[in-house]
Amino acid sequence: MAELMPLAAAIAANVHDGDTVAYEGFTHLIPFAAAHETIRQGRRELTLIRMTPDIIYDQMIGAGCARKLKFSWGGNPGVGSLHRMRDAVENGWPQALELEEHSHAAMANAYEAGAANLPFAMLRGYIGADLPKVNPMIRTVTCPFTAEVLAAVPAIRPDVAVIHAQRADRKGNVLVEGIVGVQKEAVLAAKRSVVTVEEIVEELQPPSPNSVVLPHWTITAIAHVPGGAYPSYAFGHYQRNNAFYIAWDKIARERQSFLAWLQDNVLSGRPEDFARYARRQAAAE
Amino acid sequence: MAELMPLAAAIAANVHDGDTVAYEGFTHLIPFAAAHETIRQGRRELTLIRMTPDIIYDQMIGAGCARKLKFSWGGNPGVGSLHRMRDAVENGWPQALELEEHSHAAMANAYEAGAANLPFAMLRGYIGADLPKVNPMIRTVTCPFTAEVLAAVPAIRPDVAVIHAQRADRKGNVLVEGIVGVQKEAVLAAKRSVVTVEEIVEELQPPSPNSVVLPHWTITAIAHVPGGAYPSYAFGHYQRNNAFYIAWDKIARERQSFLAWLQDNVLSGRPEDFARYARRQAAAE
Amino acid sequence: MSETVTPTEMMTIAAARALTNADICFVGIGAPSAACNLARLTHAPDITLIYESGTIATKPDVLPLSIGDGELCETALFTVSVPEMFRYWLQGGRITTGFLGGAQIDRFANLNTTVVGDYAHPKVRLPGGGGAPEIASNCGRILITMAMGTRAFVEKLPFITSMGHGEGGDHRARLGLKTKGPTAVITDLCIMEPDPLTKELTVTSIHPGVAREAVAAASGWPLKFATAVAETPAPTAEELSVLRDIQARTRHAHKAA
Amino acid sequence: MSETVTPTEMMTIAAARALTNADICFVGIGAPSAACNLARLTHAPDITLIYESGTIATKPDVLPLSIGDGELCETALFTVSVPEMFRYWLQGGRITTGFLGGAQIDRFANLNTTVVGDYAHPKVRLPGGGGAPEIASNCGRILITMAMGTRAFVEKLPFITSMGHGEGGDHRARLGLKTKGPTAVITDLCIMEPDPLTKELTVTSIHPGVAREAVAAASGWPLKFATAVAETPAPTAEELSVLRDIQARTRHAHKAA
Repeated sequence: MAELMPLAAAIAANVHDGDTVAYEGFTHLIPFAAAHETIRQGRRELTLIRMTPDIIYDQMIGAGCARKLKFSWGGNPGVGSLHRMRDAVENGWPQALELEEHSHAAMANAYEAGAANLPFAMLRGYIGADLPKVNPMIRTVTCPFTAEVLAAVPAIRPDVAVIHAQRADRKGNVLVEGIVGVQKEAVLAAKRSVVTVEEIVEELQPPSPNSVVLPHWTITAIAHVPGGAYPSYAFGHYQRNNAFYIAWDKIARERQSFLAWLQDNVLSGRPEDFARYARRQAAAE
Repeated sequence: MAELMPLAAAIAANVHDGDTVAYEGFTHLIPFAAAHETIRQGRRELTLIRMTPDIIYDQMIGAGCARKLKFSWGGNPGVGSLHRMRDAVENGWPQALELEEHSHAAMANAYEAGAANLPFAMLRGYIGADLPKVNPMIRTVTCPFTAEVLAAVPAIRPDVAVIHAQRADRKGNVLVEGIVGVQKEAVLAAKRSVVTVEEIVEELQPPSPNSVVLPHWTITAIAHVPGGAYPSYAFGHYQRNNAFYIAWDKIARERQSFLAWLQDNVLSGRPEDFARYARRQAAAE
Repeated sequence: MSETVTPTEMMTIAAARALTNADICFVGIGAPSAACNLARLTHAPDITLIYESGTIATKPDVLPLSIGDGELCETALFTVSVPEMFRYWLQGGRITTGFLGGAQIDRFANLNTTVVGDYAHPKVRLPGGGGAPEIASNCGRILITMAMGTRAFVEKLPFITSMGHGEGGDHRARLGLKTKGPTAVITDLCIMEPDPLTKELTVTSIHPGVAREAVAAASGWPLKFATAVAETPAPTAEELSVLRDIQARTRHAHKAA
Repeated sequence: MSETVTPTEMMTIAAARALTNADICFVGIGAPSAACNLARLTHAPDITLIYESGTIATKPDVLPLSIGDGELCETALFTVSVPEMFRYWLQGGRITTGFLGGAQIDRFANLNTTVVGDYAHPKVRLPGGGGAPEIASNCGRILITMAMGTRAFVEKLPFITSMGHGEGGDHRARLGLKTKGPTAVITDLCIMEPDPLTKELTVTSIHPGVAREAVAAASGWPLKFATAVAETPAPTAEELSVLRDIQARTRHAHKAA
């Protein structure tokens, strides 16, 4: 049953050293505020799962939170490399990073299988590709009717899923709208879940009976963090700050500039700081 | 690419003797007008697929359209038996009906697998149940990671899917809203599809970006048939006629009363007749 | 309001009492639907009701005739597709309580809703399993409501549509099931619970005014009774009036064309 | 508008011309996104553009920086979850044309976007495959856009991220694939198409003002040329102005914070 609490308490109660965690959001609704709080709390040895590590995991990896990354596309979308991730993989800084690499289709299916409480996912995938040669977690399953051989990957079942959403009602029911990515699957696949939201409302009032809703009994903790997806975006609230994504390339390229940015913007920050991004956008509209 | 045409033309072009067909709609949006048109056109030897045969297949079976039924629950919901289906199974009238019987979970997963272009579906199902002993189309698959044995059923891939929906736009994009059942999966799993709709609009304007939409390039033919789901219902248009479902028990109990009803209401009818149910409801609101 | 409580009313009220605010309940049509909504309108206002049509957290004002009446969608928090319902919500292990009924039941609470007689040449063709086989295995616990009678409570089922406790004992565990299975069979005459060890159904409570002999006579197998059999508390005035109100609204709604 | 057409502009325009109104197109970021939207804004207004973020039939006014910019969802007919995108739409066989690029390509149009050097100890760690492995196998046909150069067009790939024509010939068919695979590689200098039999990439058209020798020199393997090599038609004024307009709008939008 979802409990409404401050972000710091939600992260402290649900994200522990050594956990397998999924901070999800496919370009949209990326839970940056929750990631920053996790960095501030000094979490270590996390196994990070995310289809597109994006700059959110570049930050967590650079800050030393992670020992392993399970992913399918590790770039700064439309910009270039994730320099902190590369530094960890290529040079072991600030610590070595083990990789478990899949395709998008395999990761999406693995989340889906996790939500469906299946032990594995199957897909018509990886045909002629080299990844199965280097990842022993890609196996096969044979159709008992046609004898077709399909690719199989383990279901994703994180200890914790962390997502950002547009709104929650007082009971803790959550609405996700727009590009919904794999967030619903991540929450349903996880043992625990933390959701940050733009706003808390009396009644959820989804725009359609078929809207994407996570009922309160699927969520562990909800924190009200306006702007919490910045510099990604919240459909209906504020836009993606593409300029920051472009600027990140320079910030993250060198360890010193990254550490300075981390000190100023994360270690010295608070969840409430994110509200200025939500406000700025609202004012501009 | 969806073509807008009269219902008679849509059925004639897409439903042929011997086809495997799925007229879907889970208690809601059941395509009765399309079924009646199929009966009028005298289709024979159909393999009917539907989770809940409901009175729509009771009518088609009683009218002699079917040689086989693949299903998971064959009753008149909340009322009792499907007498025409039972007469076919128990007495071979008007012809013998072969049954392929599954559970709801298996059928839903089999549609899902069909839409996903997989050869089979897996589920944690049928545990301790007798159905696998009498249905050779229920097999097993073993997880290549945990060695758990799961149930497997063939994907459903009909020749034709027939559904009813709230509206289509001029390009042939279709919106389905409310209890959406397995209609989207049925259309995506099928080679061809026929969609009847309550209304044709200039712009689809779904209420949410995450509404259930079937784009025009997934649909073969669209027919404008207001009231076409009667006596089931169309969310936002008219309600289920529960009284007719209750009355059906008496109509269908005897062959003579069924045949008289069929003559008066189907064989002598036209697709346009359904509009009166849509109008009556609109007037009452 | 009539002063006489019918056996079906008693069954529905006893079933409603088995539910709490914390339940996420997979509801079937008929007695389960009445019981679940009675619980929601009396002692368990926060109970979550789910119908297999995809409607989640629904609060119908009248009882649905089918599991997909418009009322269910209109009053639901949200509605998902049927594949999602069976994959993410039922198989996903999100349902605490599943409600089942059937044409026939045996002493280990296995149910038959498929056929009477041989499967290939049935004497009576019943509707089939629908959601039952996977409801029975995937919900945290199962409640069963059925009116008693020797044709319904039988020594041996011709067909097991959904597994209760199988052959009894640890049969569920041996098949890898981690869910509890049937925890109570609530009938029009009594309440039965599986013996903790053998899993054989045992009468633990008899409804007011029902003779122990009448209960025994309504079963096709020699029924076990608990050492201390309770008397089911009589329906309260509130329970009866709320149940009769919703059923009156329902009759009115379903008769209107 | 500048009179000089840049090689990247020529590549984008040539790629756009490969698309028609009937295409259901899985769009990647960068040159593919520009080409697809150029086609939509010129000769193929009814083309369906799909981004892997789940946005279907989207009509962005500016080019997205990521495959999930808000613009894509706001202008889409509808948006589905990412699992649904990969299951029902890509694997479902609904996509006629997939667009891919990569860091490296070989003569059979296999692509590498994973690593340079050994996988376990890479010289350069690239982003990885993302959607590419299954885009390559599940779309009806694949178009590839890449700028030429000997570090990109290589004799042997260190890693096959997504299969083109594998070892050539009927390799795709031998693996059970029914889709066409890469039908054209559209570069900044020329257009290559696989030989009908061997599937080796063959230059079939050279962009205006580019010397055949320059094309050959930009490939790491001895490049095959068709018997009759065409000259790619020069960009029309409309193509150029529409492309430059959308790119100007895009630059403006992405610089705004």
